[in-house]
Amino acid sequence: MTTKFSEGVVAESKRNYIKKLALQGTRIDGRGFDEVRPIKIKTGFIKRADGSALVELGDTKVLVGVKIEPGEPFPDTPNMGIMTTNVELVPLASPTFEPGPPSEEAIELARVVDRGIRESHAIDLEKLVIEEGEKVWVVFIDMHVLDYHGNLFDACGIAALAALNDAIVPAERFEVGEDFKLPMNHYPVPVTFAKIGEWIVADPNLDEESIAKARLTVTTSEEGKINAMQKGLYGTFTYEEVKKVINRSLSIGQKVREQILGGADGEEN
Amino acid sequence: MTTKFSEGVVAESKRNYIKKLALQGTRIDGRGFDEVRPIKIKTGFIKRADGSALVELGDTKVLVGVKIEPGEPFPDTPNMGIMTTNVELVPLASPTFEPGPPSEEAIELARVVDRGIRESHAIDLEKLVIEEGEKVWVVFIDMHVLDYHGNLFDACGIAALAALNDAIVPAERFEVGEDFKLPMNHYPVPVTFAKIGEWIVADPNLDEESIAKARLTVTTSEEGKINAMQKGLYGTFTYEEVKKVINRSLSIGQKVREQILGGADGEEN
Amino acid sequence: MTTKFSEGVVAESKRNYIKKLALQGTRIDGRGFDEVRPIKIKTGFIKRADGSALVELGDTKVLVGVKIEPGEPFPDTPNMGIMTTNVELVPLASPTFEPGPPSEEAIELARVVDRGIRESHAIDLEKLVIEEGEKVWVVFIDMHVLDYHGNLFDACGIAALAALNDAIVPAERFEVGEDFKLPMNHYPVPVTFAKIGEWIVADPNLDEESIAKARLTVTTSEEGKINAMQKGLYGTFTYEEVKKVINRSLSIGQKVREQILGGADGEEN
Amino acid sequence: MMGMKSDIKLIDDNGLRIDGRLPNQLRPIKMEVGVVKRANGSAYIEWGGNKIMAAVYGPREAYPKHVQESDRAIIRARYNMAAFSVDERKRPGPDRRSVELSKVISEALTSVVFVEKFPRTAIDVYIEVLQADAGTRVAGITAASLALAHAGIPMRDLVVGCAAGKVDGVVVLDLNKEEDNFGEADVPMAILPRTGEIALLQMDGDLTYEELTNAMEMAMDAAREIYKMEIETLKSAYRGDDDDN
Amino acid sequence: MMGMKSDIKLIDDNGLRIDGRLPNQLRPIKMEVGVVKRANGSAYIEWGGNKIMAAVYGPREAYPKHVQESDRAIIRARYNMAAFSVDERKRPGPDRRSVELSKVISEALTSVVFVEKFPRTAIDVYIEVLQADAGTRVAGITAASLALAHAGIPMRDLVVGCAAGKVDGVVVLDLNKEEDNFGEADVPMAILPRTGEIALLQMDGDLTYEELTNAMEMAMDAAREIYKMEIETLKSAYRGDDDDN
Amino acid sequence: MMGMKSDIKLIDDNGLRIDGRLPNQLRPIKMEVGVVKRANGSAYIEWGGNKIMAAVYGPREAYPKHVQESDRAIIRARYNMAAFSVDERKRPGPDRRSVELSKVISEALTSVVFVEKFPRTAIDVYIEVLQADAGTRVAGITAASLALAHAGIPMRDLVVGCAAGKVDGVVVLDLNKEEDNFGEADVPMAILPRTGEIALLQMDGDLTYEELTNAMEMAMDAAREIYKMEIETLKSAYRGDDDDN
Repeated sequence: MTTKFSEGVVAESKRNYIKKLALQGTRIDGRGFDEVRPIKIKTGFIKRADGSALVELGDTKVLVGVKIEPGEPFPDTPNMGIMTTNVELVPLASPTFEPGPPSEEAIELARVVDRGIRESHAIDLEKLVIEEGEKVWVVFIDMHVLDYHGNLFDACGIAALAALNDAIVPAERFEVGEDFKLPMNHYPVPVTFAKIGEWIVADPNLDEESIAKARLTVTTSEEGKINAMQKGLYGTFTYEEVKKVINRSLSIGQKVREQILGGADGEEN
Repeated sequence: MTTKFSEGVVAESKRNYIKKLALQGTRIDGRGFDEVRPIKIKTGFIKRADGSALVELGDTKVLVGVKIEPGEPFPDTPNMGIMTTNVELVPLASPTFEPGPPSEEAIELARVVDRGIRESHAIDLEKLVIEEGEKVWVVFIDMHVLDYHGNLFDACGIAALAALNDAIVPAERFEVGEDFKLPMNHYPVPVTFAKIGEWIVADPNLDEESIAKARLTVTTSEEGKINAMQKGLYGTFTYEEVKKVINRSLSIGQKVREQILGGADGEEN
Repeated sequence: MTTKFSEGVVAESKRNYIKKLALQGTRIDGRGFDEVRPIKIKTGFIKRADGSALVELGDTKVLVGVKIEPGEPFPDTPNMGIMTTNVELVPLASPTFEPGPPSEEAIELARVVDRGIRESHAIDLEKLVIEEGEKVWVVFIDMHVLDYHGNLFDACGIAALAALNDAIVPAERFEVGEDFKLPMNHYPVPVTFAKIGEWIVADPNLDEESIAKARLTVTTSEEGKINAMQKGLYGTFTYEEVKKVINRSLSIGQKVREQILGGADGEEN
Repeated sequence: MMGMKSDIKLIDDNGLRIDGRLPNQLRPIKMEVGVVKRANGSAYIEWGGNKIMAAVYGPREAYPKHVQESDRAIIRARYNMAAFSVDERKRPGPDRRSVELSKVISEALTSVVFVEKFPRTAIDVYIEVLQADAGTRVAGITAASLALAHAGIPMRDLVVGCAAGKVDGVVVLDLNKEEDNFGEADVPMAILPRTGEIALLQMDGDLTYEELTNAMEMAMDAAREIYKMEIETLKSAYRGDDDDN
Repeated sequence: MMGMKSDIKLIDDNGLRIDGRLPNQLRPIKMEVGVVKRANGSAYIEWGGNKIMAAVYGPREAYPKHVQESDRAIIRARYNMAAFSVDERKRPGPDRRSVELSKVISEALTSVVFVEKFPRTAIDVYIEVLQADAGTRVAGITAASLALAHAGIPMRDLVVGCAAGKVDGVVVLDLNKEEDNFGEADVPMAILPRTGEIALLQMDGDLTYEELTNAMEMAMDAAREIYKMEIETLKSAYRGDDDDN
Repeated sequence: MMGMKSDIKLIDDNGLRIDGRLPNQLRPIKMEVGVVKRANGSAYIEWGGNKIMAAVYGPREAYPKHVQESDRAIIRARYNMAAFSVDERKRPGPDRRSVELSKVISEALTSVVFVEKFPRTAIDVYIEVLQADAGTRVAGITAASLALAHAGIPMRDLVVGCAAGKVDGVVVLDLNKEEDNFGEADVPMAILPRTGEIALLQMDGDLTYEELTNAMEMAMDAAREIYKMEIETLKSAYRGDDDDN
């Protein structure tokens, strides 16, 4: 499966064309190397969810619904809420996705988004205790991919963050107090890069992904901290390349974060 | 899988022969269009079950065992027992059945039988409470297909009803009072029709099923109410056809019901 | 799968060679018919386990780890601990093992080892009660096959026994009293025989297994009792052969038992 | 499903329903095609509180090979609910209900596609329920039919889904969630509007013959209305009103 | 399984068993062939409280292809218990016990079929335990052997299953459920009666060498009796006494 | 994983770690090849409390066929933890973590093998964690690389795994279990020592740019040390010092 997901079959001519463009400092869709595709965010799209966001990153489309339900804490963290992430690569979204249990791609995606949120302590889990050791809020982050045109790491990460930021803890529905906004500490944003020949471009689209030899996702917070990294594919990076990518991810991530926090297109109807 | 179950490969000549017979108002096994194959019912066949029935519908053979055990009620129905149905299309019964988890055919079958029983309130679930909100009787209806020669919907529905009607709630075994007959409110009977060319015949056998383009099951109660319907296969029905089928199912269902309630061949040994 | 595990493809010439050797009273690796391959036992190999043993039987290598955790007793044995066995035929150990859920070979292996231990009452389960009816010790015996060169029944059985004999019940870790040695009543040892042509040899290696037509495992205790038998493969045994095999298993088992109990190479580092 | 007892009054003294509708009134419906660029055809429908997306891939080689039919395409519909589409989070993956619905939807769609034109292929129809509000199967098959048309799959008609049922003793069209939970019967249907043929028909509950035929007629009448919306949606798409495919 | 403690006295003062049998007495056995018309061969057995059906399909092309053997048929027995066959409802589907039994039964049946006559094929043998009362595997293999014969599969002998064991310190034949639950040992066997060859042999419990050999001899003697019933059942079927196949 | 609160002091007043190591000091490492005779290549590594075995099978025909690549071998690494390898018994079989690790290890190993030499084949790399003590993925990939070399698979370099991280505010090399549980960040890496290329890189926790680059440099420096042990281990094996393969 591994090879089908991120490689595909792009004609050699397209590969050469993309590399030729890179020599001239541009990309197949006209973007600069650090330019992210247009981002559209529609929060509150799913009323049955406690928070939701429909995100378009170029033509890639991801819907995230957050459900928050009471549950038992883990024995070793009796005074903390629980978060859990899941990605569904439903076959509606791409001819290369198949029905069935989560593929290794879906699992990697979910875990990378999970680490970004978890390691930055984005959600203030300590405020999600209903009764210490007995009952805490469980935050389910379900990412439903609806149209796959490259770079699901960033699309899912952005949509998850927007949906969390939209979420209300439904205390009234479960008769444990008043509803409150899901408490957030940090806003981690993943930025993914693809290495194509000698060049490294941000937010690769499907064509770029299909010929990339290496991928690197760096998740950074609004404080300029690095919270998660994940290298993928069969190629390698030099240490110098990694350092540059981290720096680029910090500045790109900052812009994306502003858009998530400020630029949401607002609630639908 | 879908196509293998109900279509099979019947020679074109058999198809023509069946249609030619239909023109003359008869069927490959000599039956009239509304004539159901002979039904044999043997209740009490499985002593380890709390109710059971071995039913033959022509050559089709189904064994249903009912087990009744204490369990927790669903949170939204604290004062009702629980019923659950399962069909096993074991590979012993047909060269087209395969070992493994329930096929979509088995699931559809179980759910159609389930709806007939559930929606008619056949079992008086309110009398199956041991302790409100804590402990109720769970009725497991397990349908084991033993020889497949067409029309499992009716064979399973008849056998399930006969087995329920045979069932004793084993209160003594679980030390919660005296045994009592499983309380029944209604006796829903499914009747299935196949559309072959222009004709619609009741209780299709394997040959008829294999060339039918559409199927309709109508489950009706002794009060003349309709409790469940399920259309299947790739063809369509006109509204006039559906109305006639419903009427036919009411009268055929009535006869079958009498046989289930009165005509059981009695307990074995 | 069945055929791949125990038959393999051994050239006809090897088959003939092995039979020719048997005529001369010897075997492909020079052993006598009742001679078991060298056994090496290293207990305490896994510090995270409560008992462990790395066993080599010739080139066959099995690592058994015993974990002991509190759990609920079975309703019908409220005053007994619980034992459970599992074999993992990980694909690291042989080109014929595949990843995935336990194969039928793994299940048979685990169940035969389990029966030897369980039926001889090797573990004193009555001493593994923490609170009657509420909490007992659960003994997990996990057998991890690391190199497969024939006769896993004996290698697993020996390693399981050595690991149990090495095991400490970790009462202190769970704050229910003082640690104590896992109480053992008996020391059942399986001895496996393969029938090759007319000859029956103990502890078959991979070459012998691959051409054997029948297999018989006999598990005996230090009291000379028989606790478990399992015949396998497509051939048959005569009654006379079975009787001889049982007798041979008693004397071979006794020698192996001495090595397990006395001859362990001692704790590693 | 049907027949849970409740004190909720589903029809008020003026004969109006809990959401203010008349017995034979549909909920608001919005349709759009071309929502999944990656697919050969796609559609999105909002129907009351339902939000459902459908996409079509194919005709493409059917895999694994043993599912191929030598003389026709197979249609494989997959009805799936997002984890967050319902009140209590649903475990991802198919349950028994979605397996059954996938089967009857596959069969209904097969009745309308010229499957004999594409032997050995599969036409995969994926229906994702993003938000559920009763009637998802009929809304889903309607979206699926639009997606098939948008993919240019030759069909002898569109398929239109619509349900009717009974609540508080009254036969009503197009049940919403409360009516579905506490009503007395539901009759989901899918029809081919040109000929009136019935391609999908299920029913559960407790109905007399008269109630059932009333309900069916109500659903079939409404289906013809919905058909017009389908046609209009496809026309707009081809005119390029709201779709850049 | 074996060795649960109990106060139940399994052998009375007259040396009789809980169901009145002598130590070396079989439970009542009834056999019938031709019970599954859809199959190539089939049989039904009642043995004490056991009710077991077996059916044979094949030789037919083995699928998936990689399981095929180029020089012989593979025999795939599947032992399965109905959910209602035991006291506490059993979850449908194979558990570890039924996987093991399917394996040893497959191996035992292979020893008697002329598998080399049908290369690349599978002969599928399905054993359904409808009601269980101890000794299901030996009753099941007996039914399977009848079904193979009824299917006309060439075999060098029939296979006959029978078990013996020990209860209350006494070696006894053919344990029933209580004896199996509270006894001290069980030795299920399957033999080829013409030659006395042993095709299936398992044992669990606690036996001396003498007890074990006594038990085995007892089972083998009884198997020869059961063999006669098998032959008689097949003869009647071919005479058409109770079977219309 | 990272960031659980605790009162444990992970760095003492002398700047030493809980196991007495300096910040940039590796745990003891032992390596051996040829430990699985049945495999084409194998290796065993002890690294702190980690005990890990790796074996290589292939290049062999890739099965099922649809996973084959026409122009190269596929590398399928499978990272698996034994049930008894961790404090609380782990249910056997892959969990989400091991699926992810198997994927990134597969990708990292692919970067170094001359896969184009073996079209249509699979090279299977099995990594069994027998005892876990933090850093299993980097120890595992190191063992896997040794096993590939031992199997004679042509590679443009060995792969060496090593991690660094942060505990009690200090950047440290090669975290042990307590440091992993209660520390602030972990950066597992795998590099190709000859060129310094990075084949595996993950990170979780909370680090500034300076801390992260310090950690990466520390891990890369240590990897060059470990590389020497790898070379020495392979040389000894070929000299026959401790291996009879």
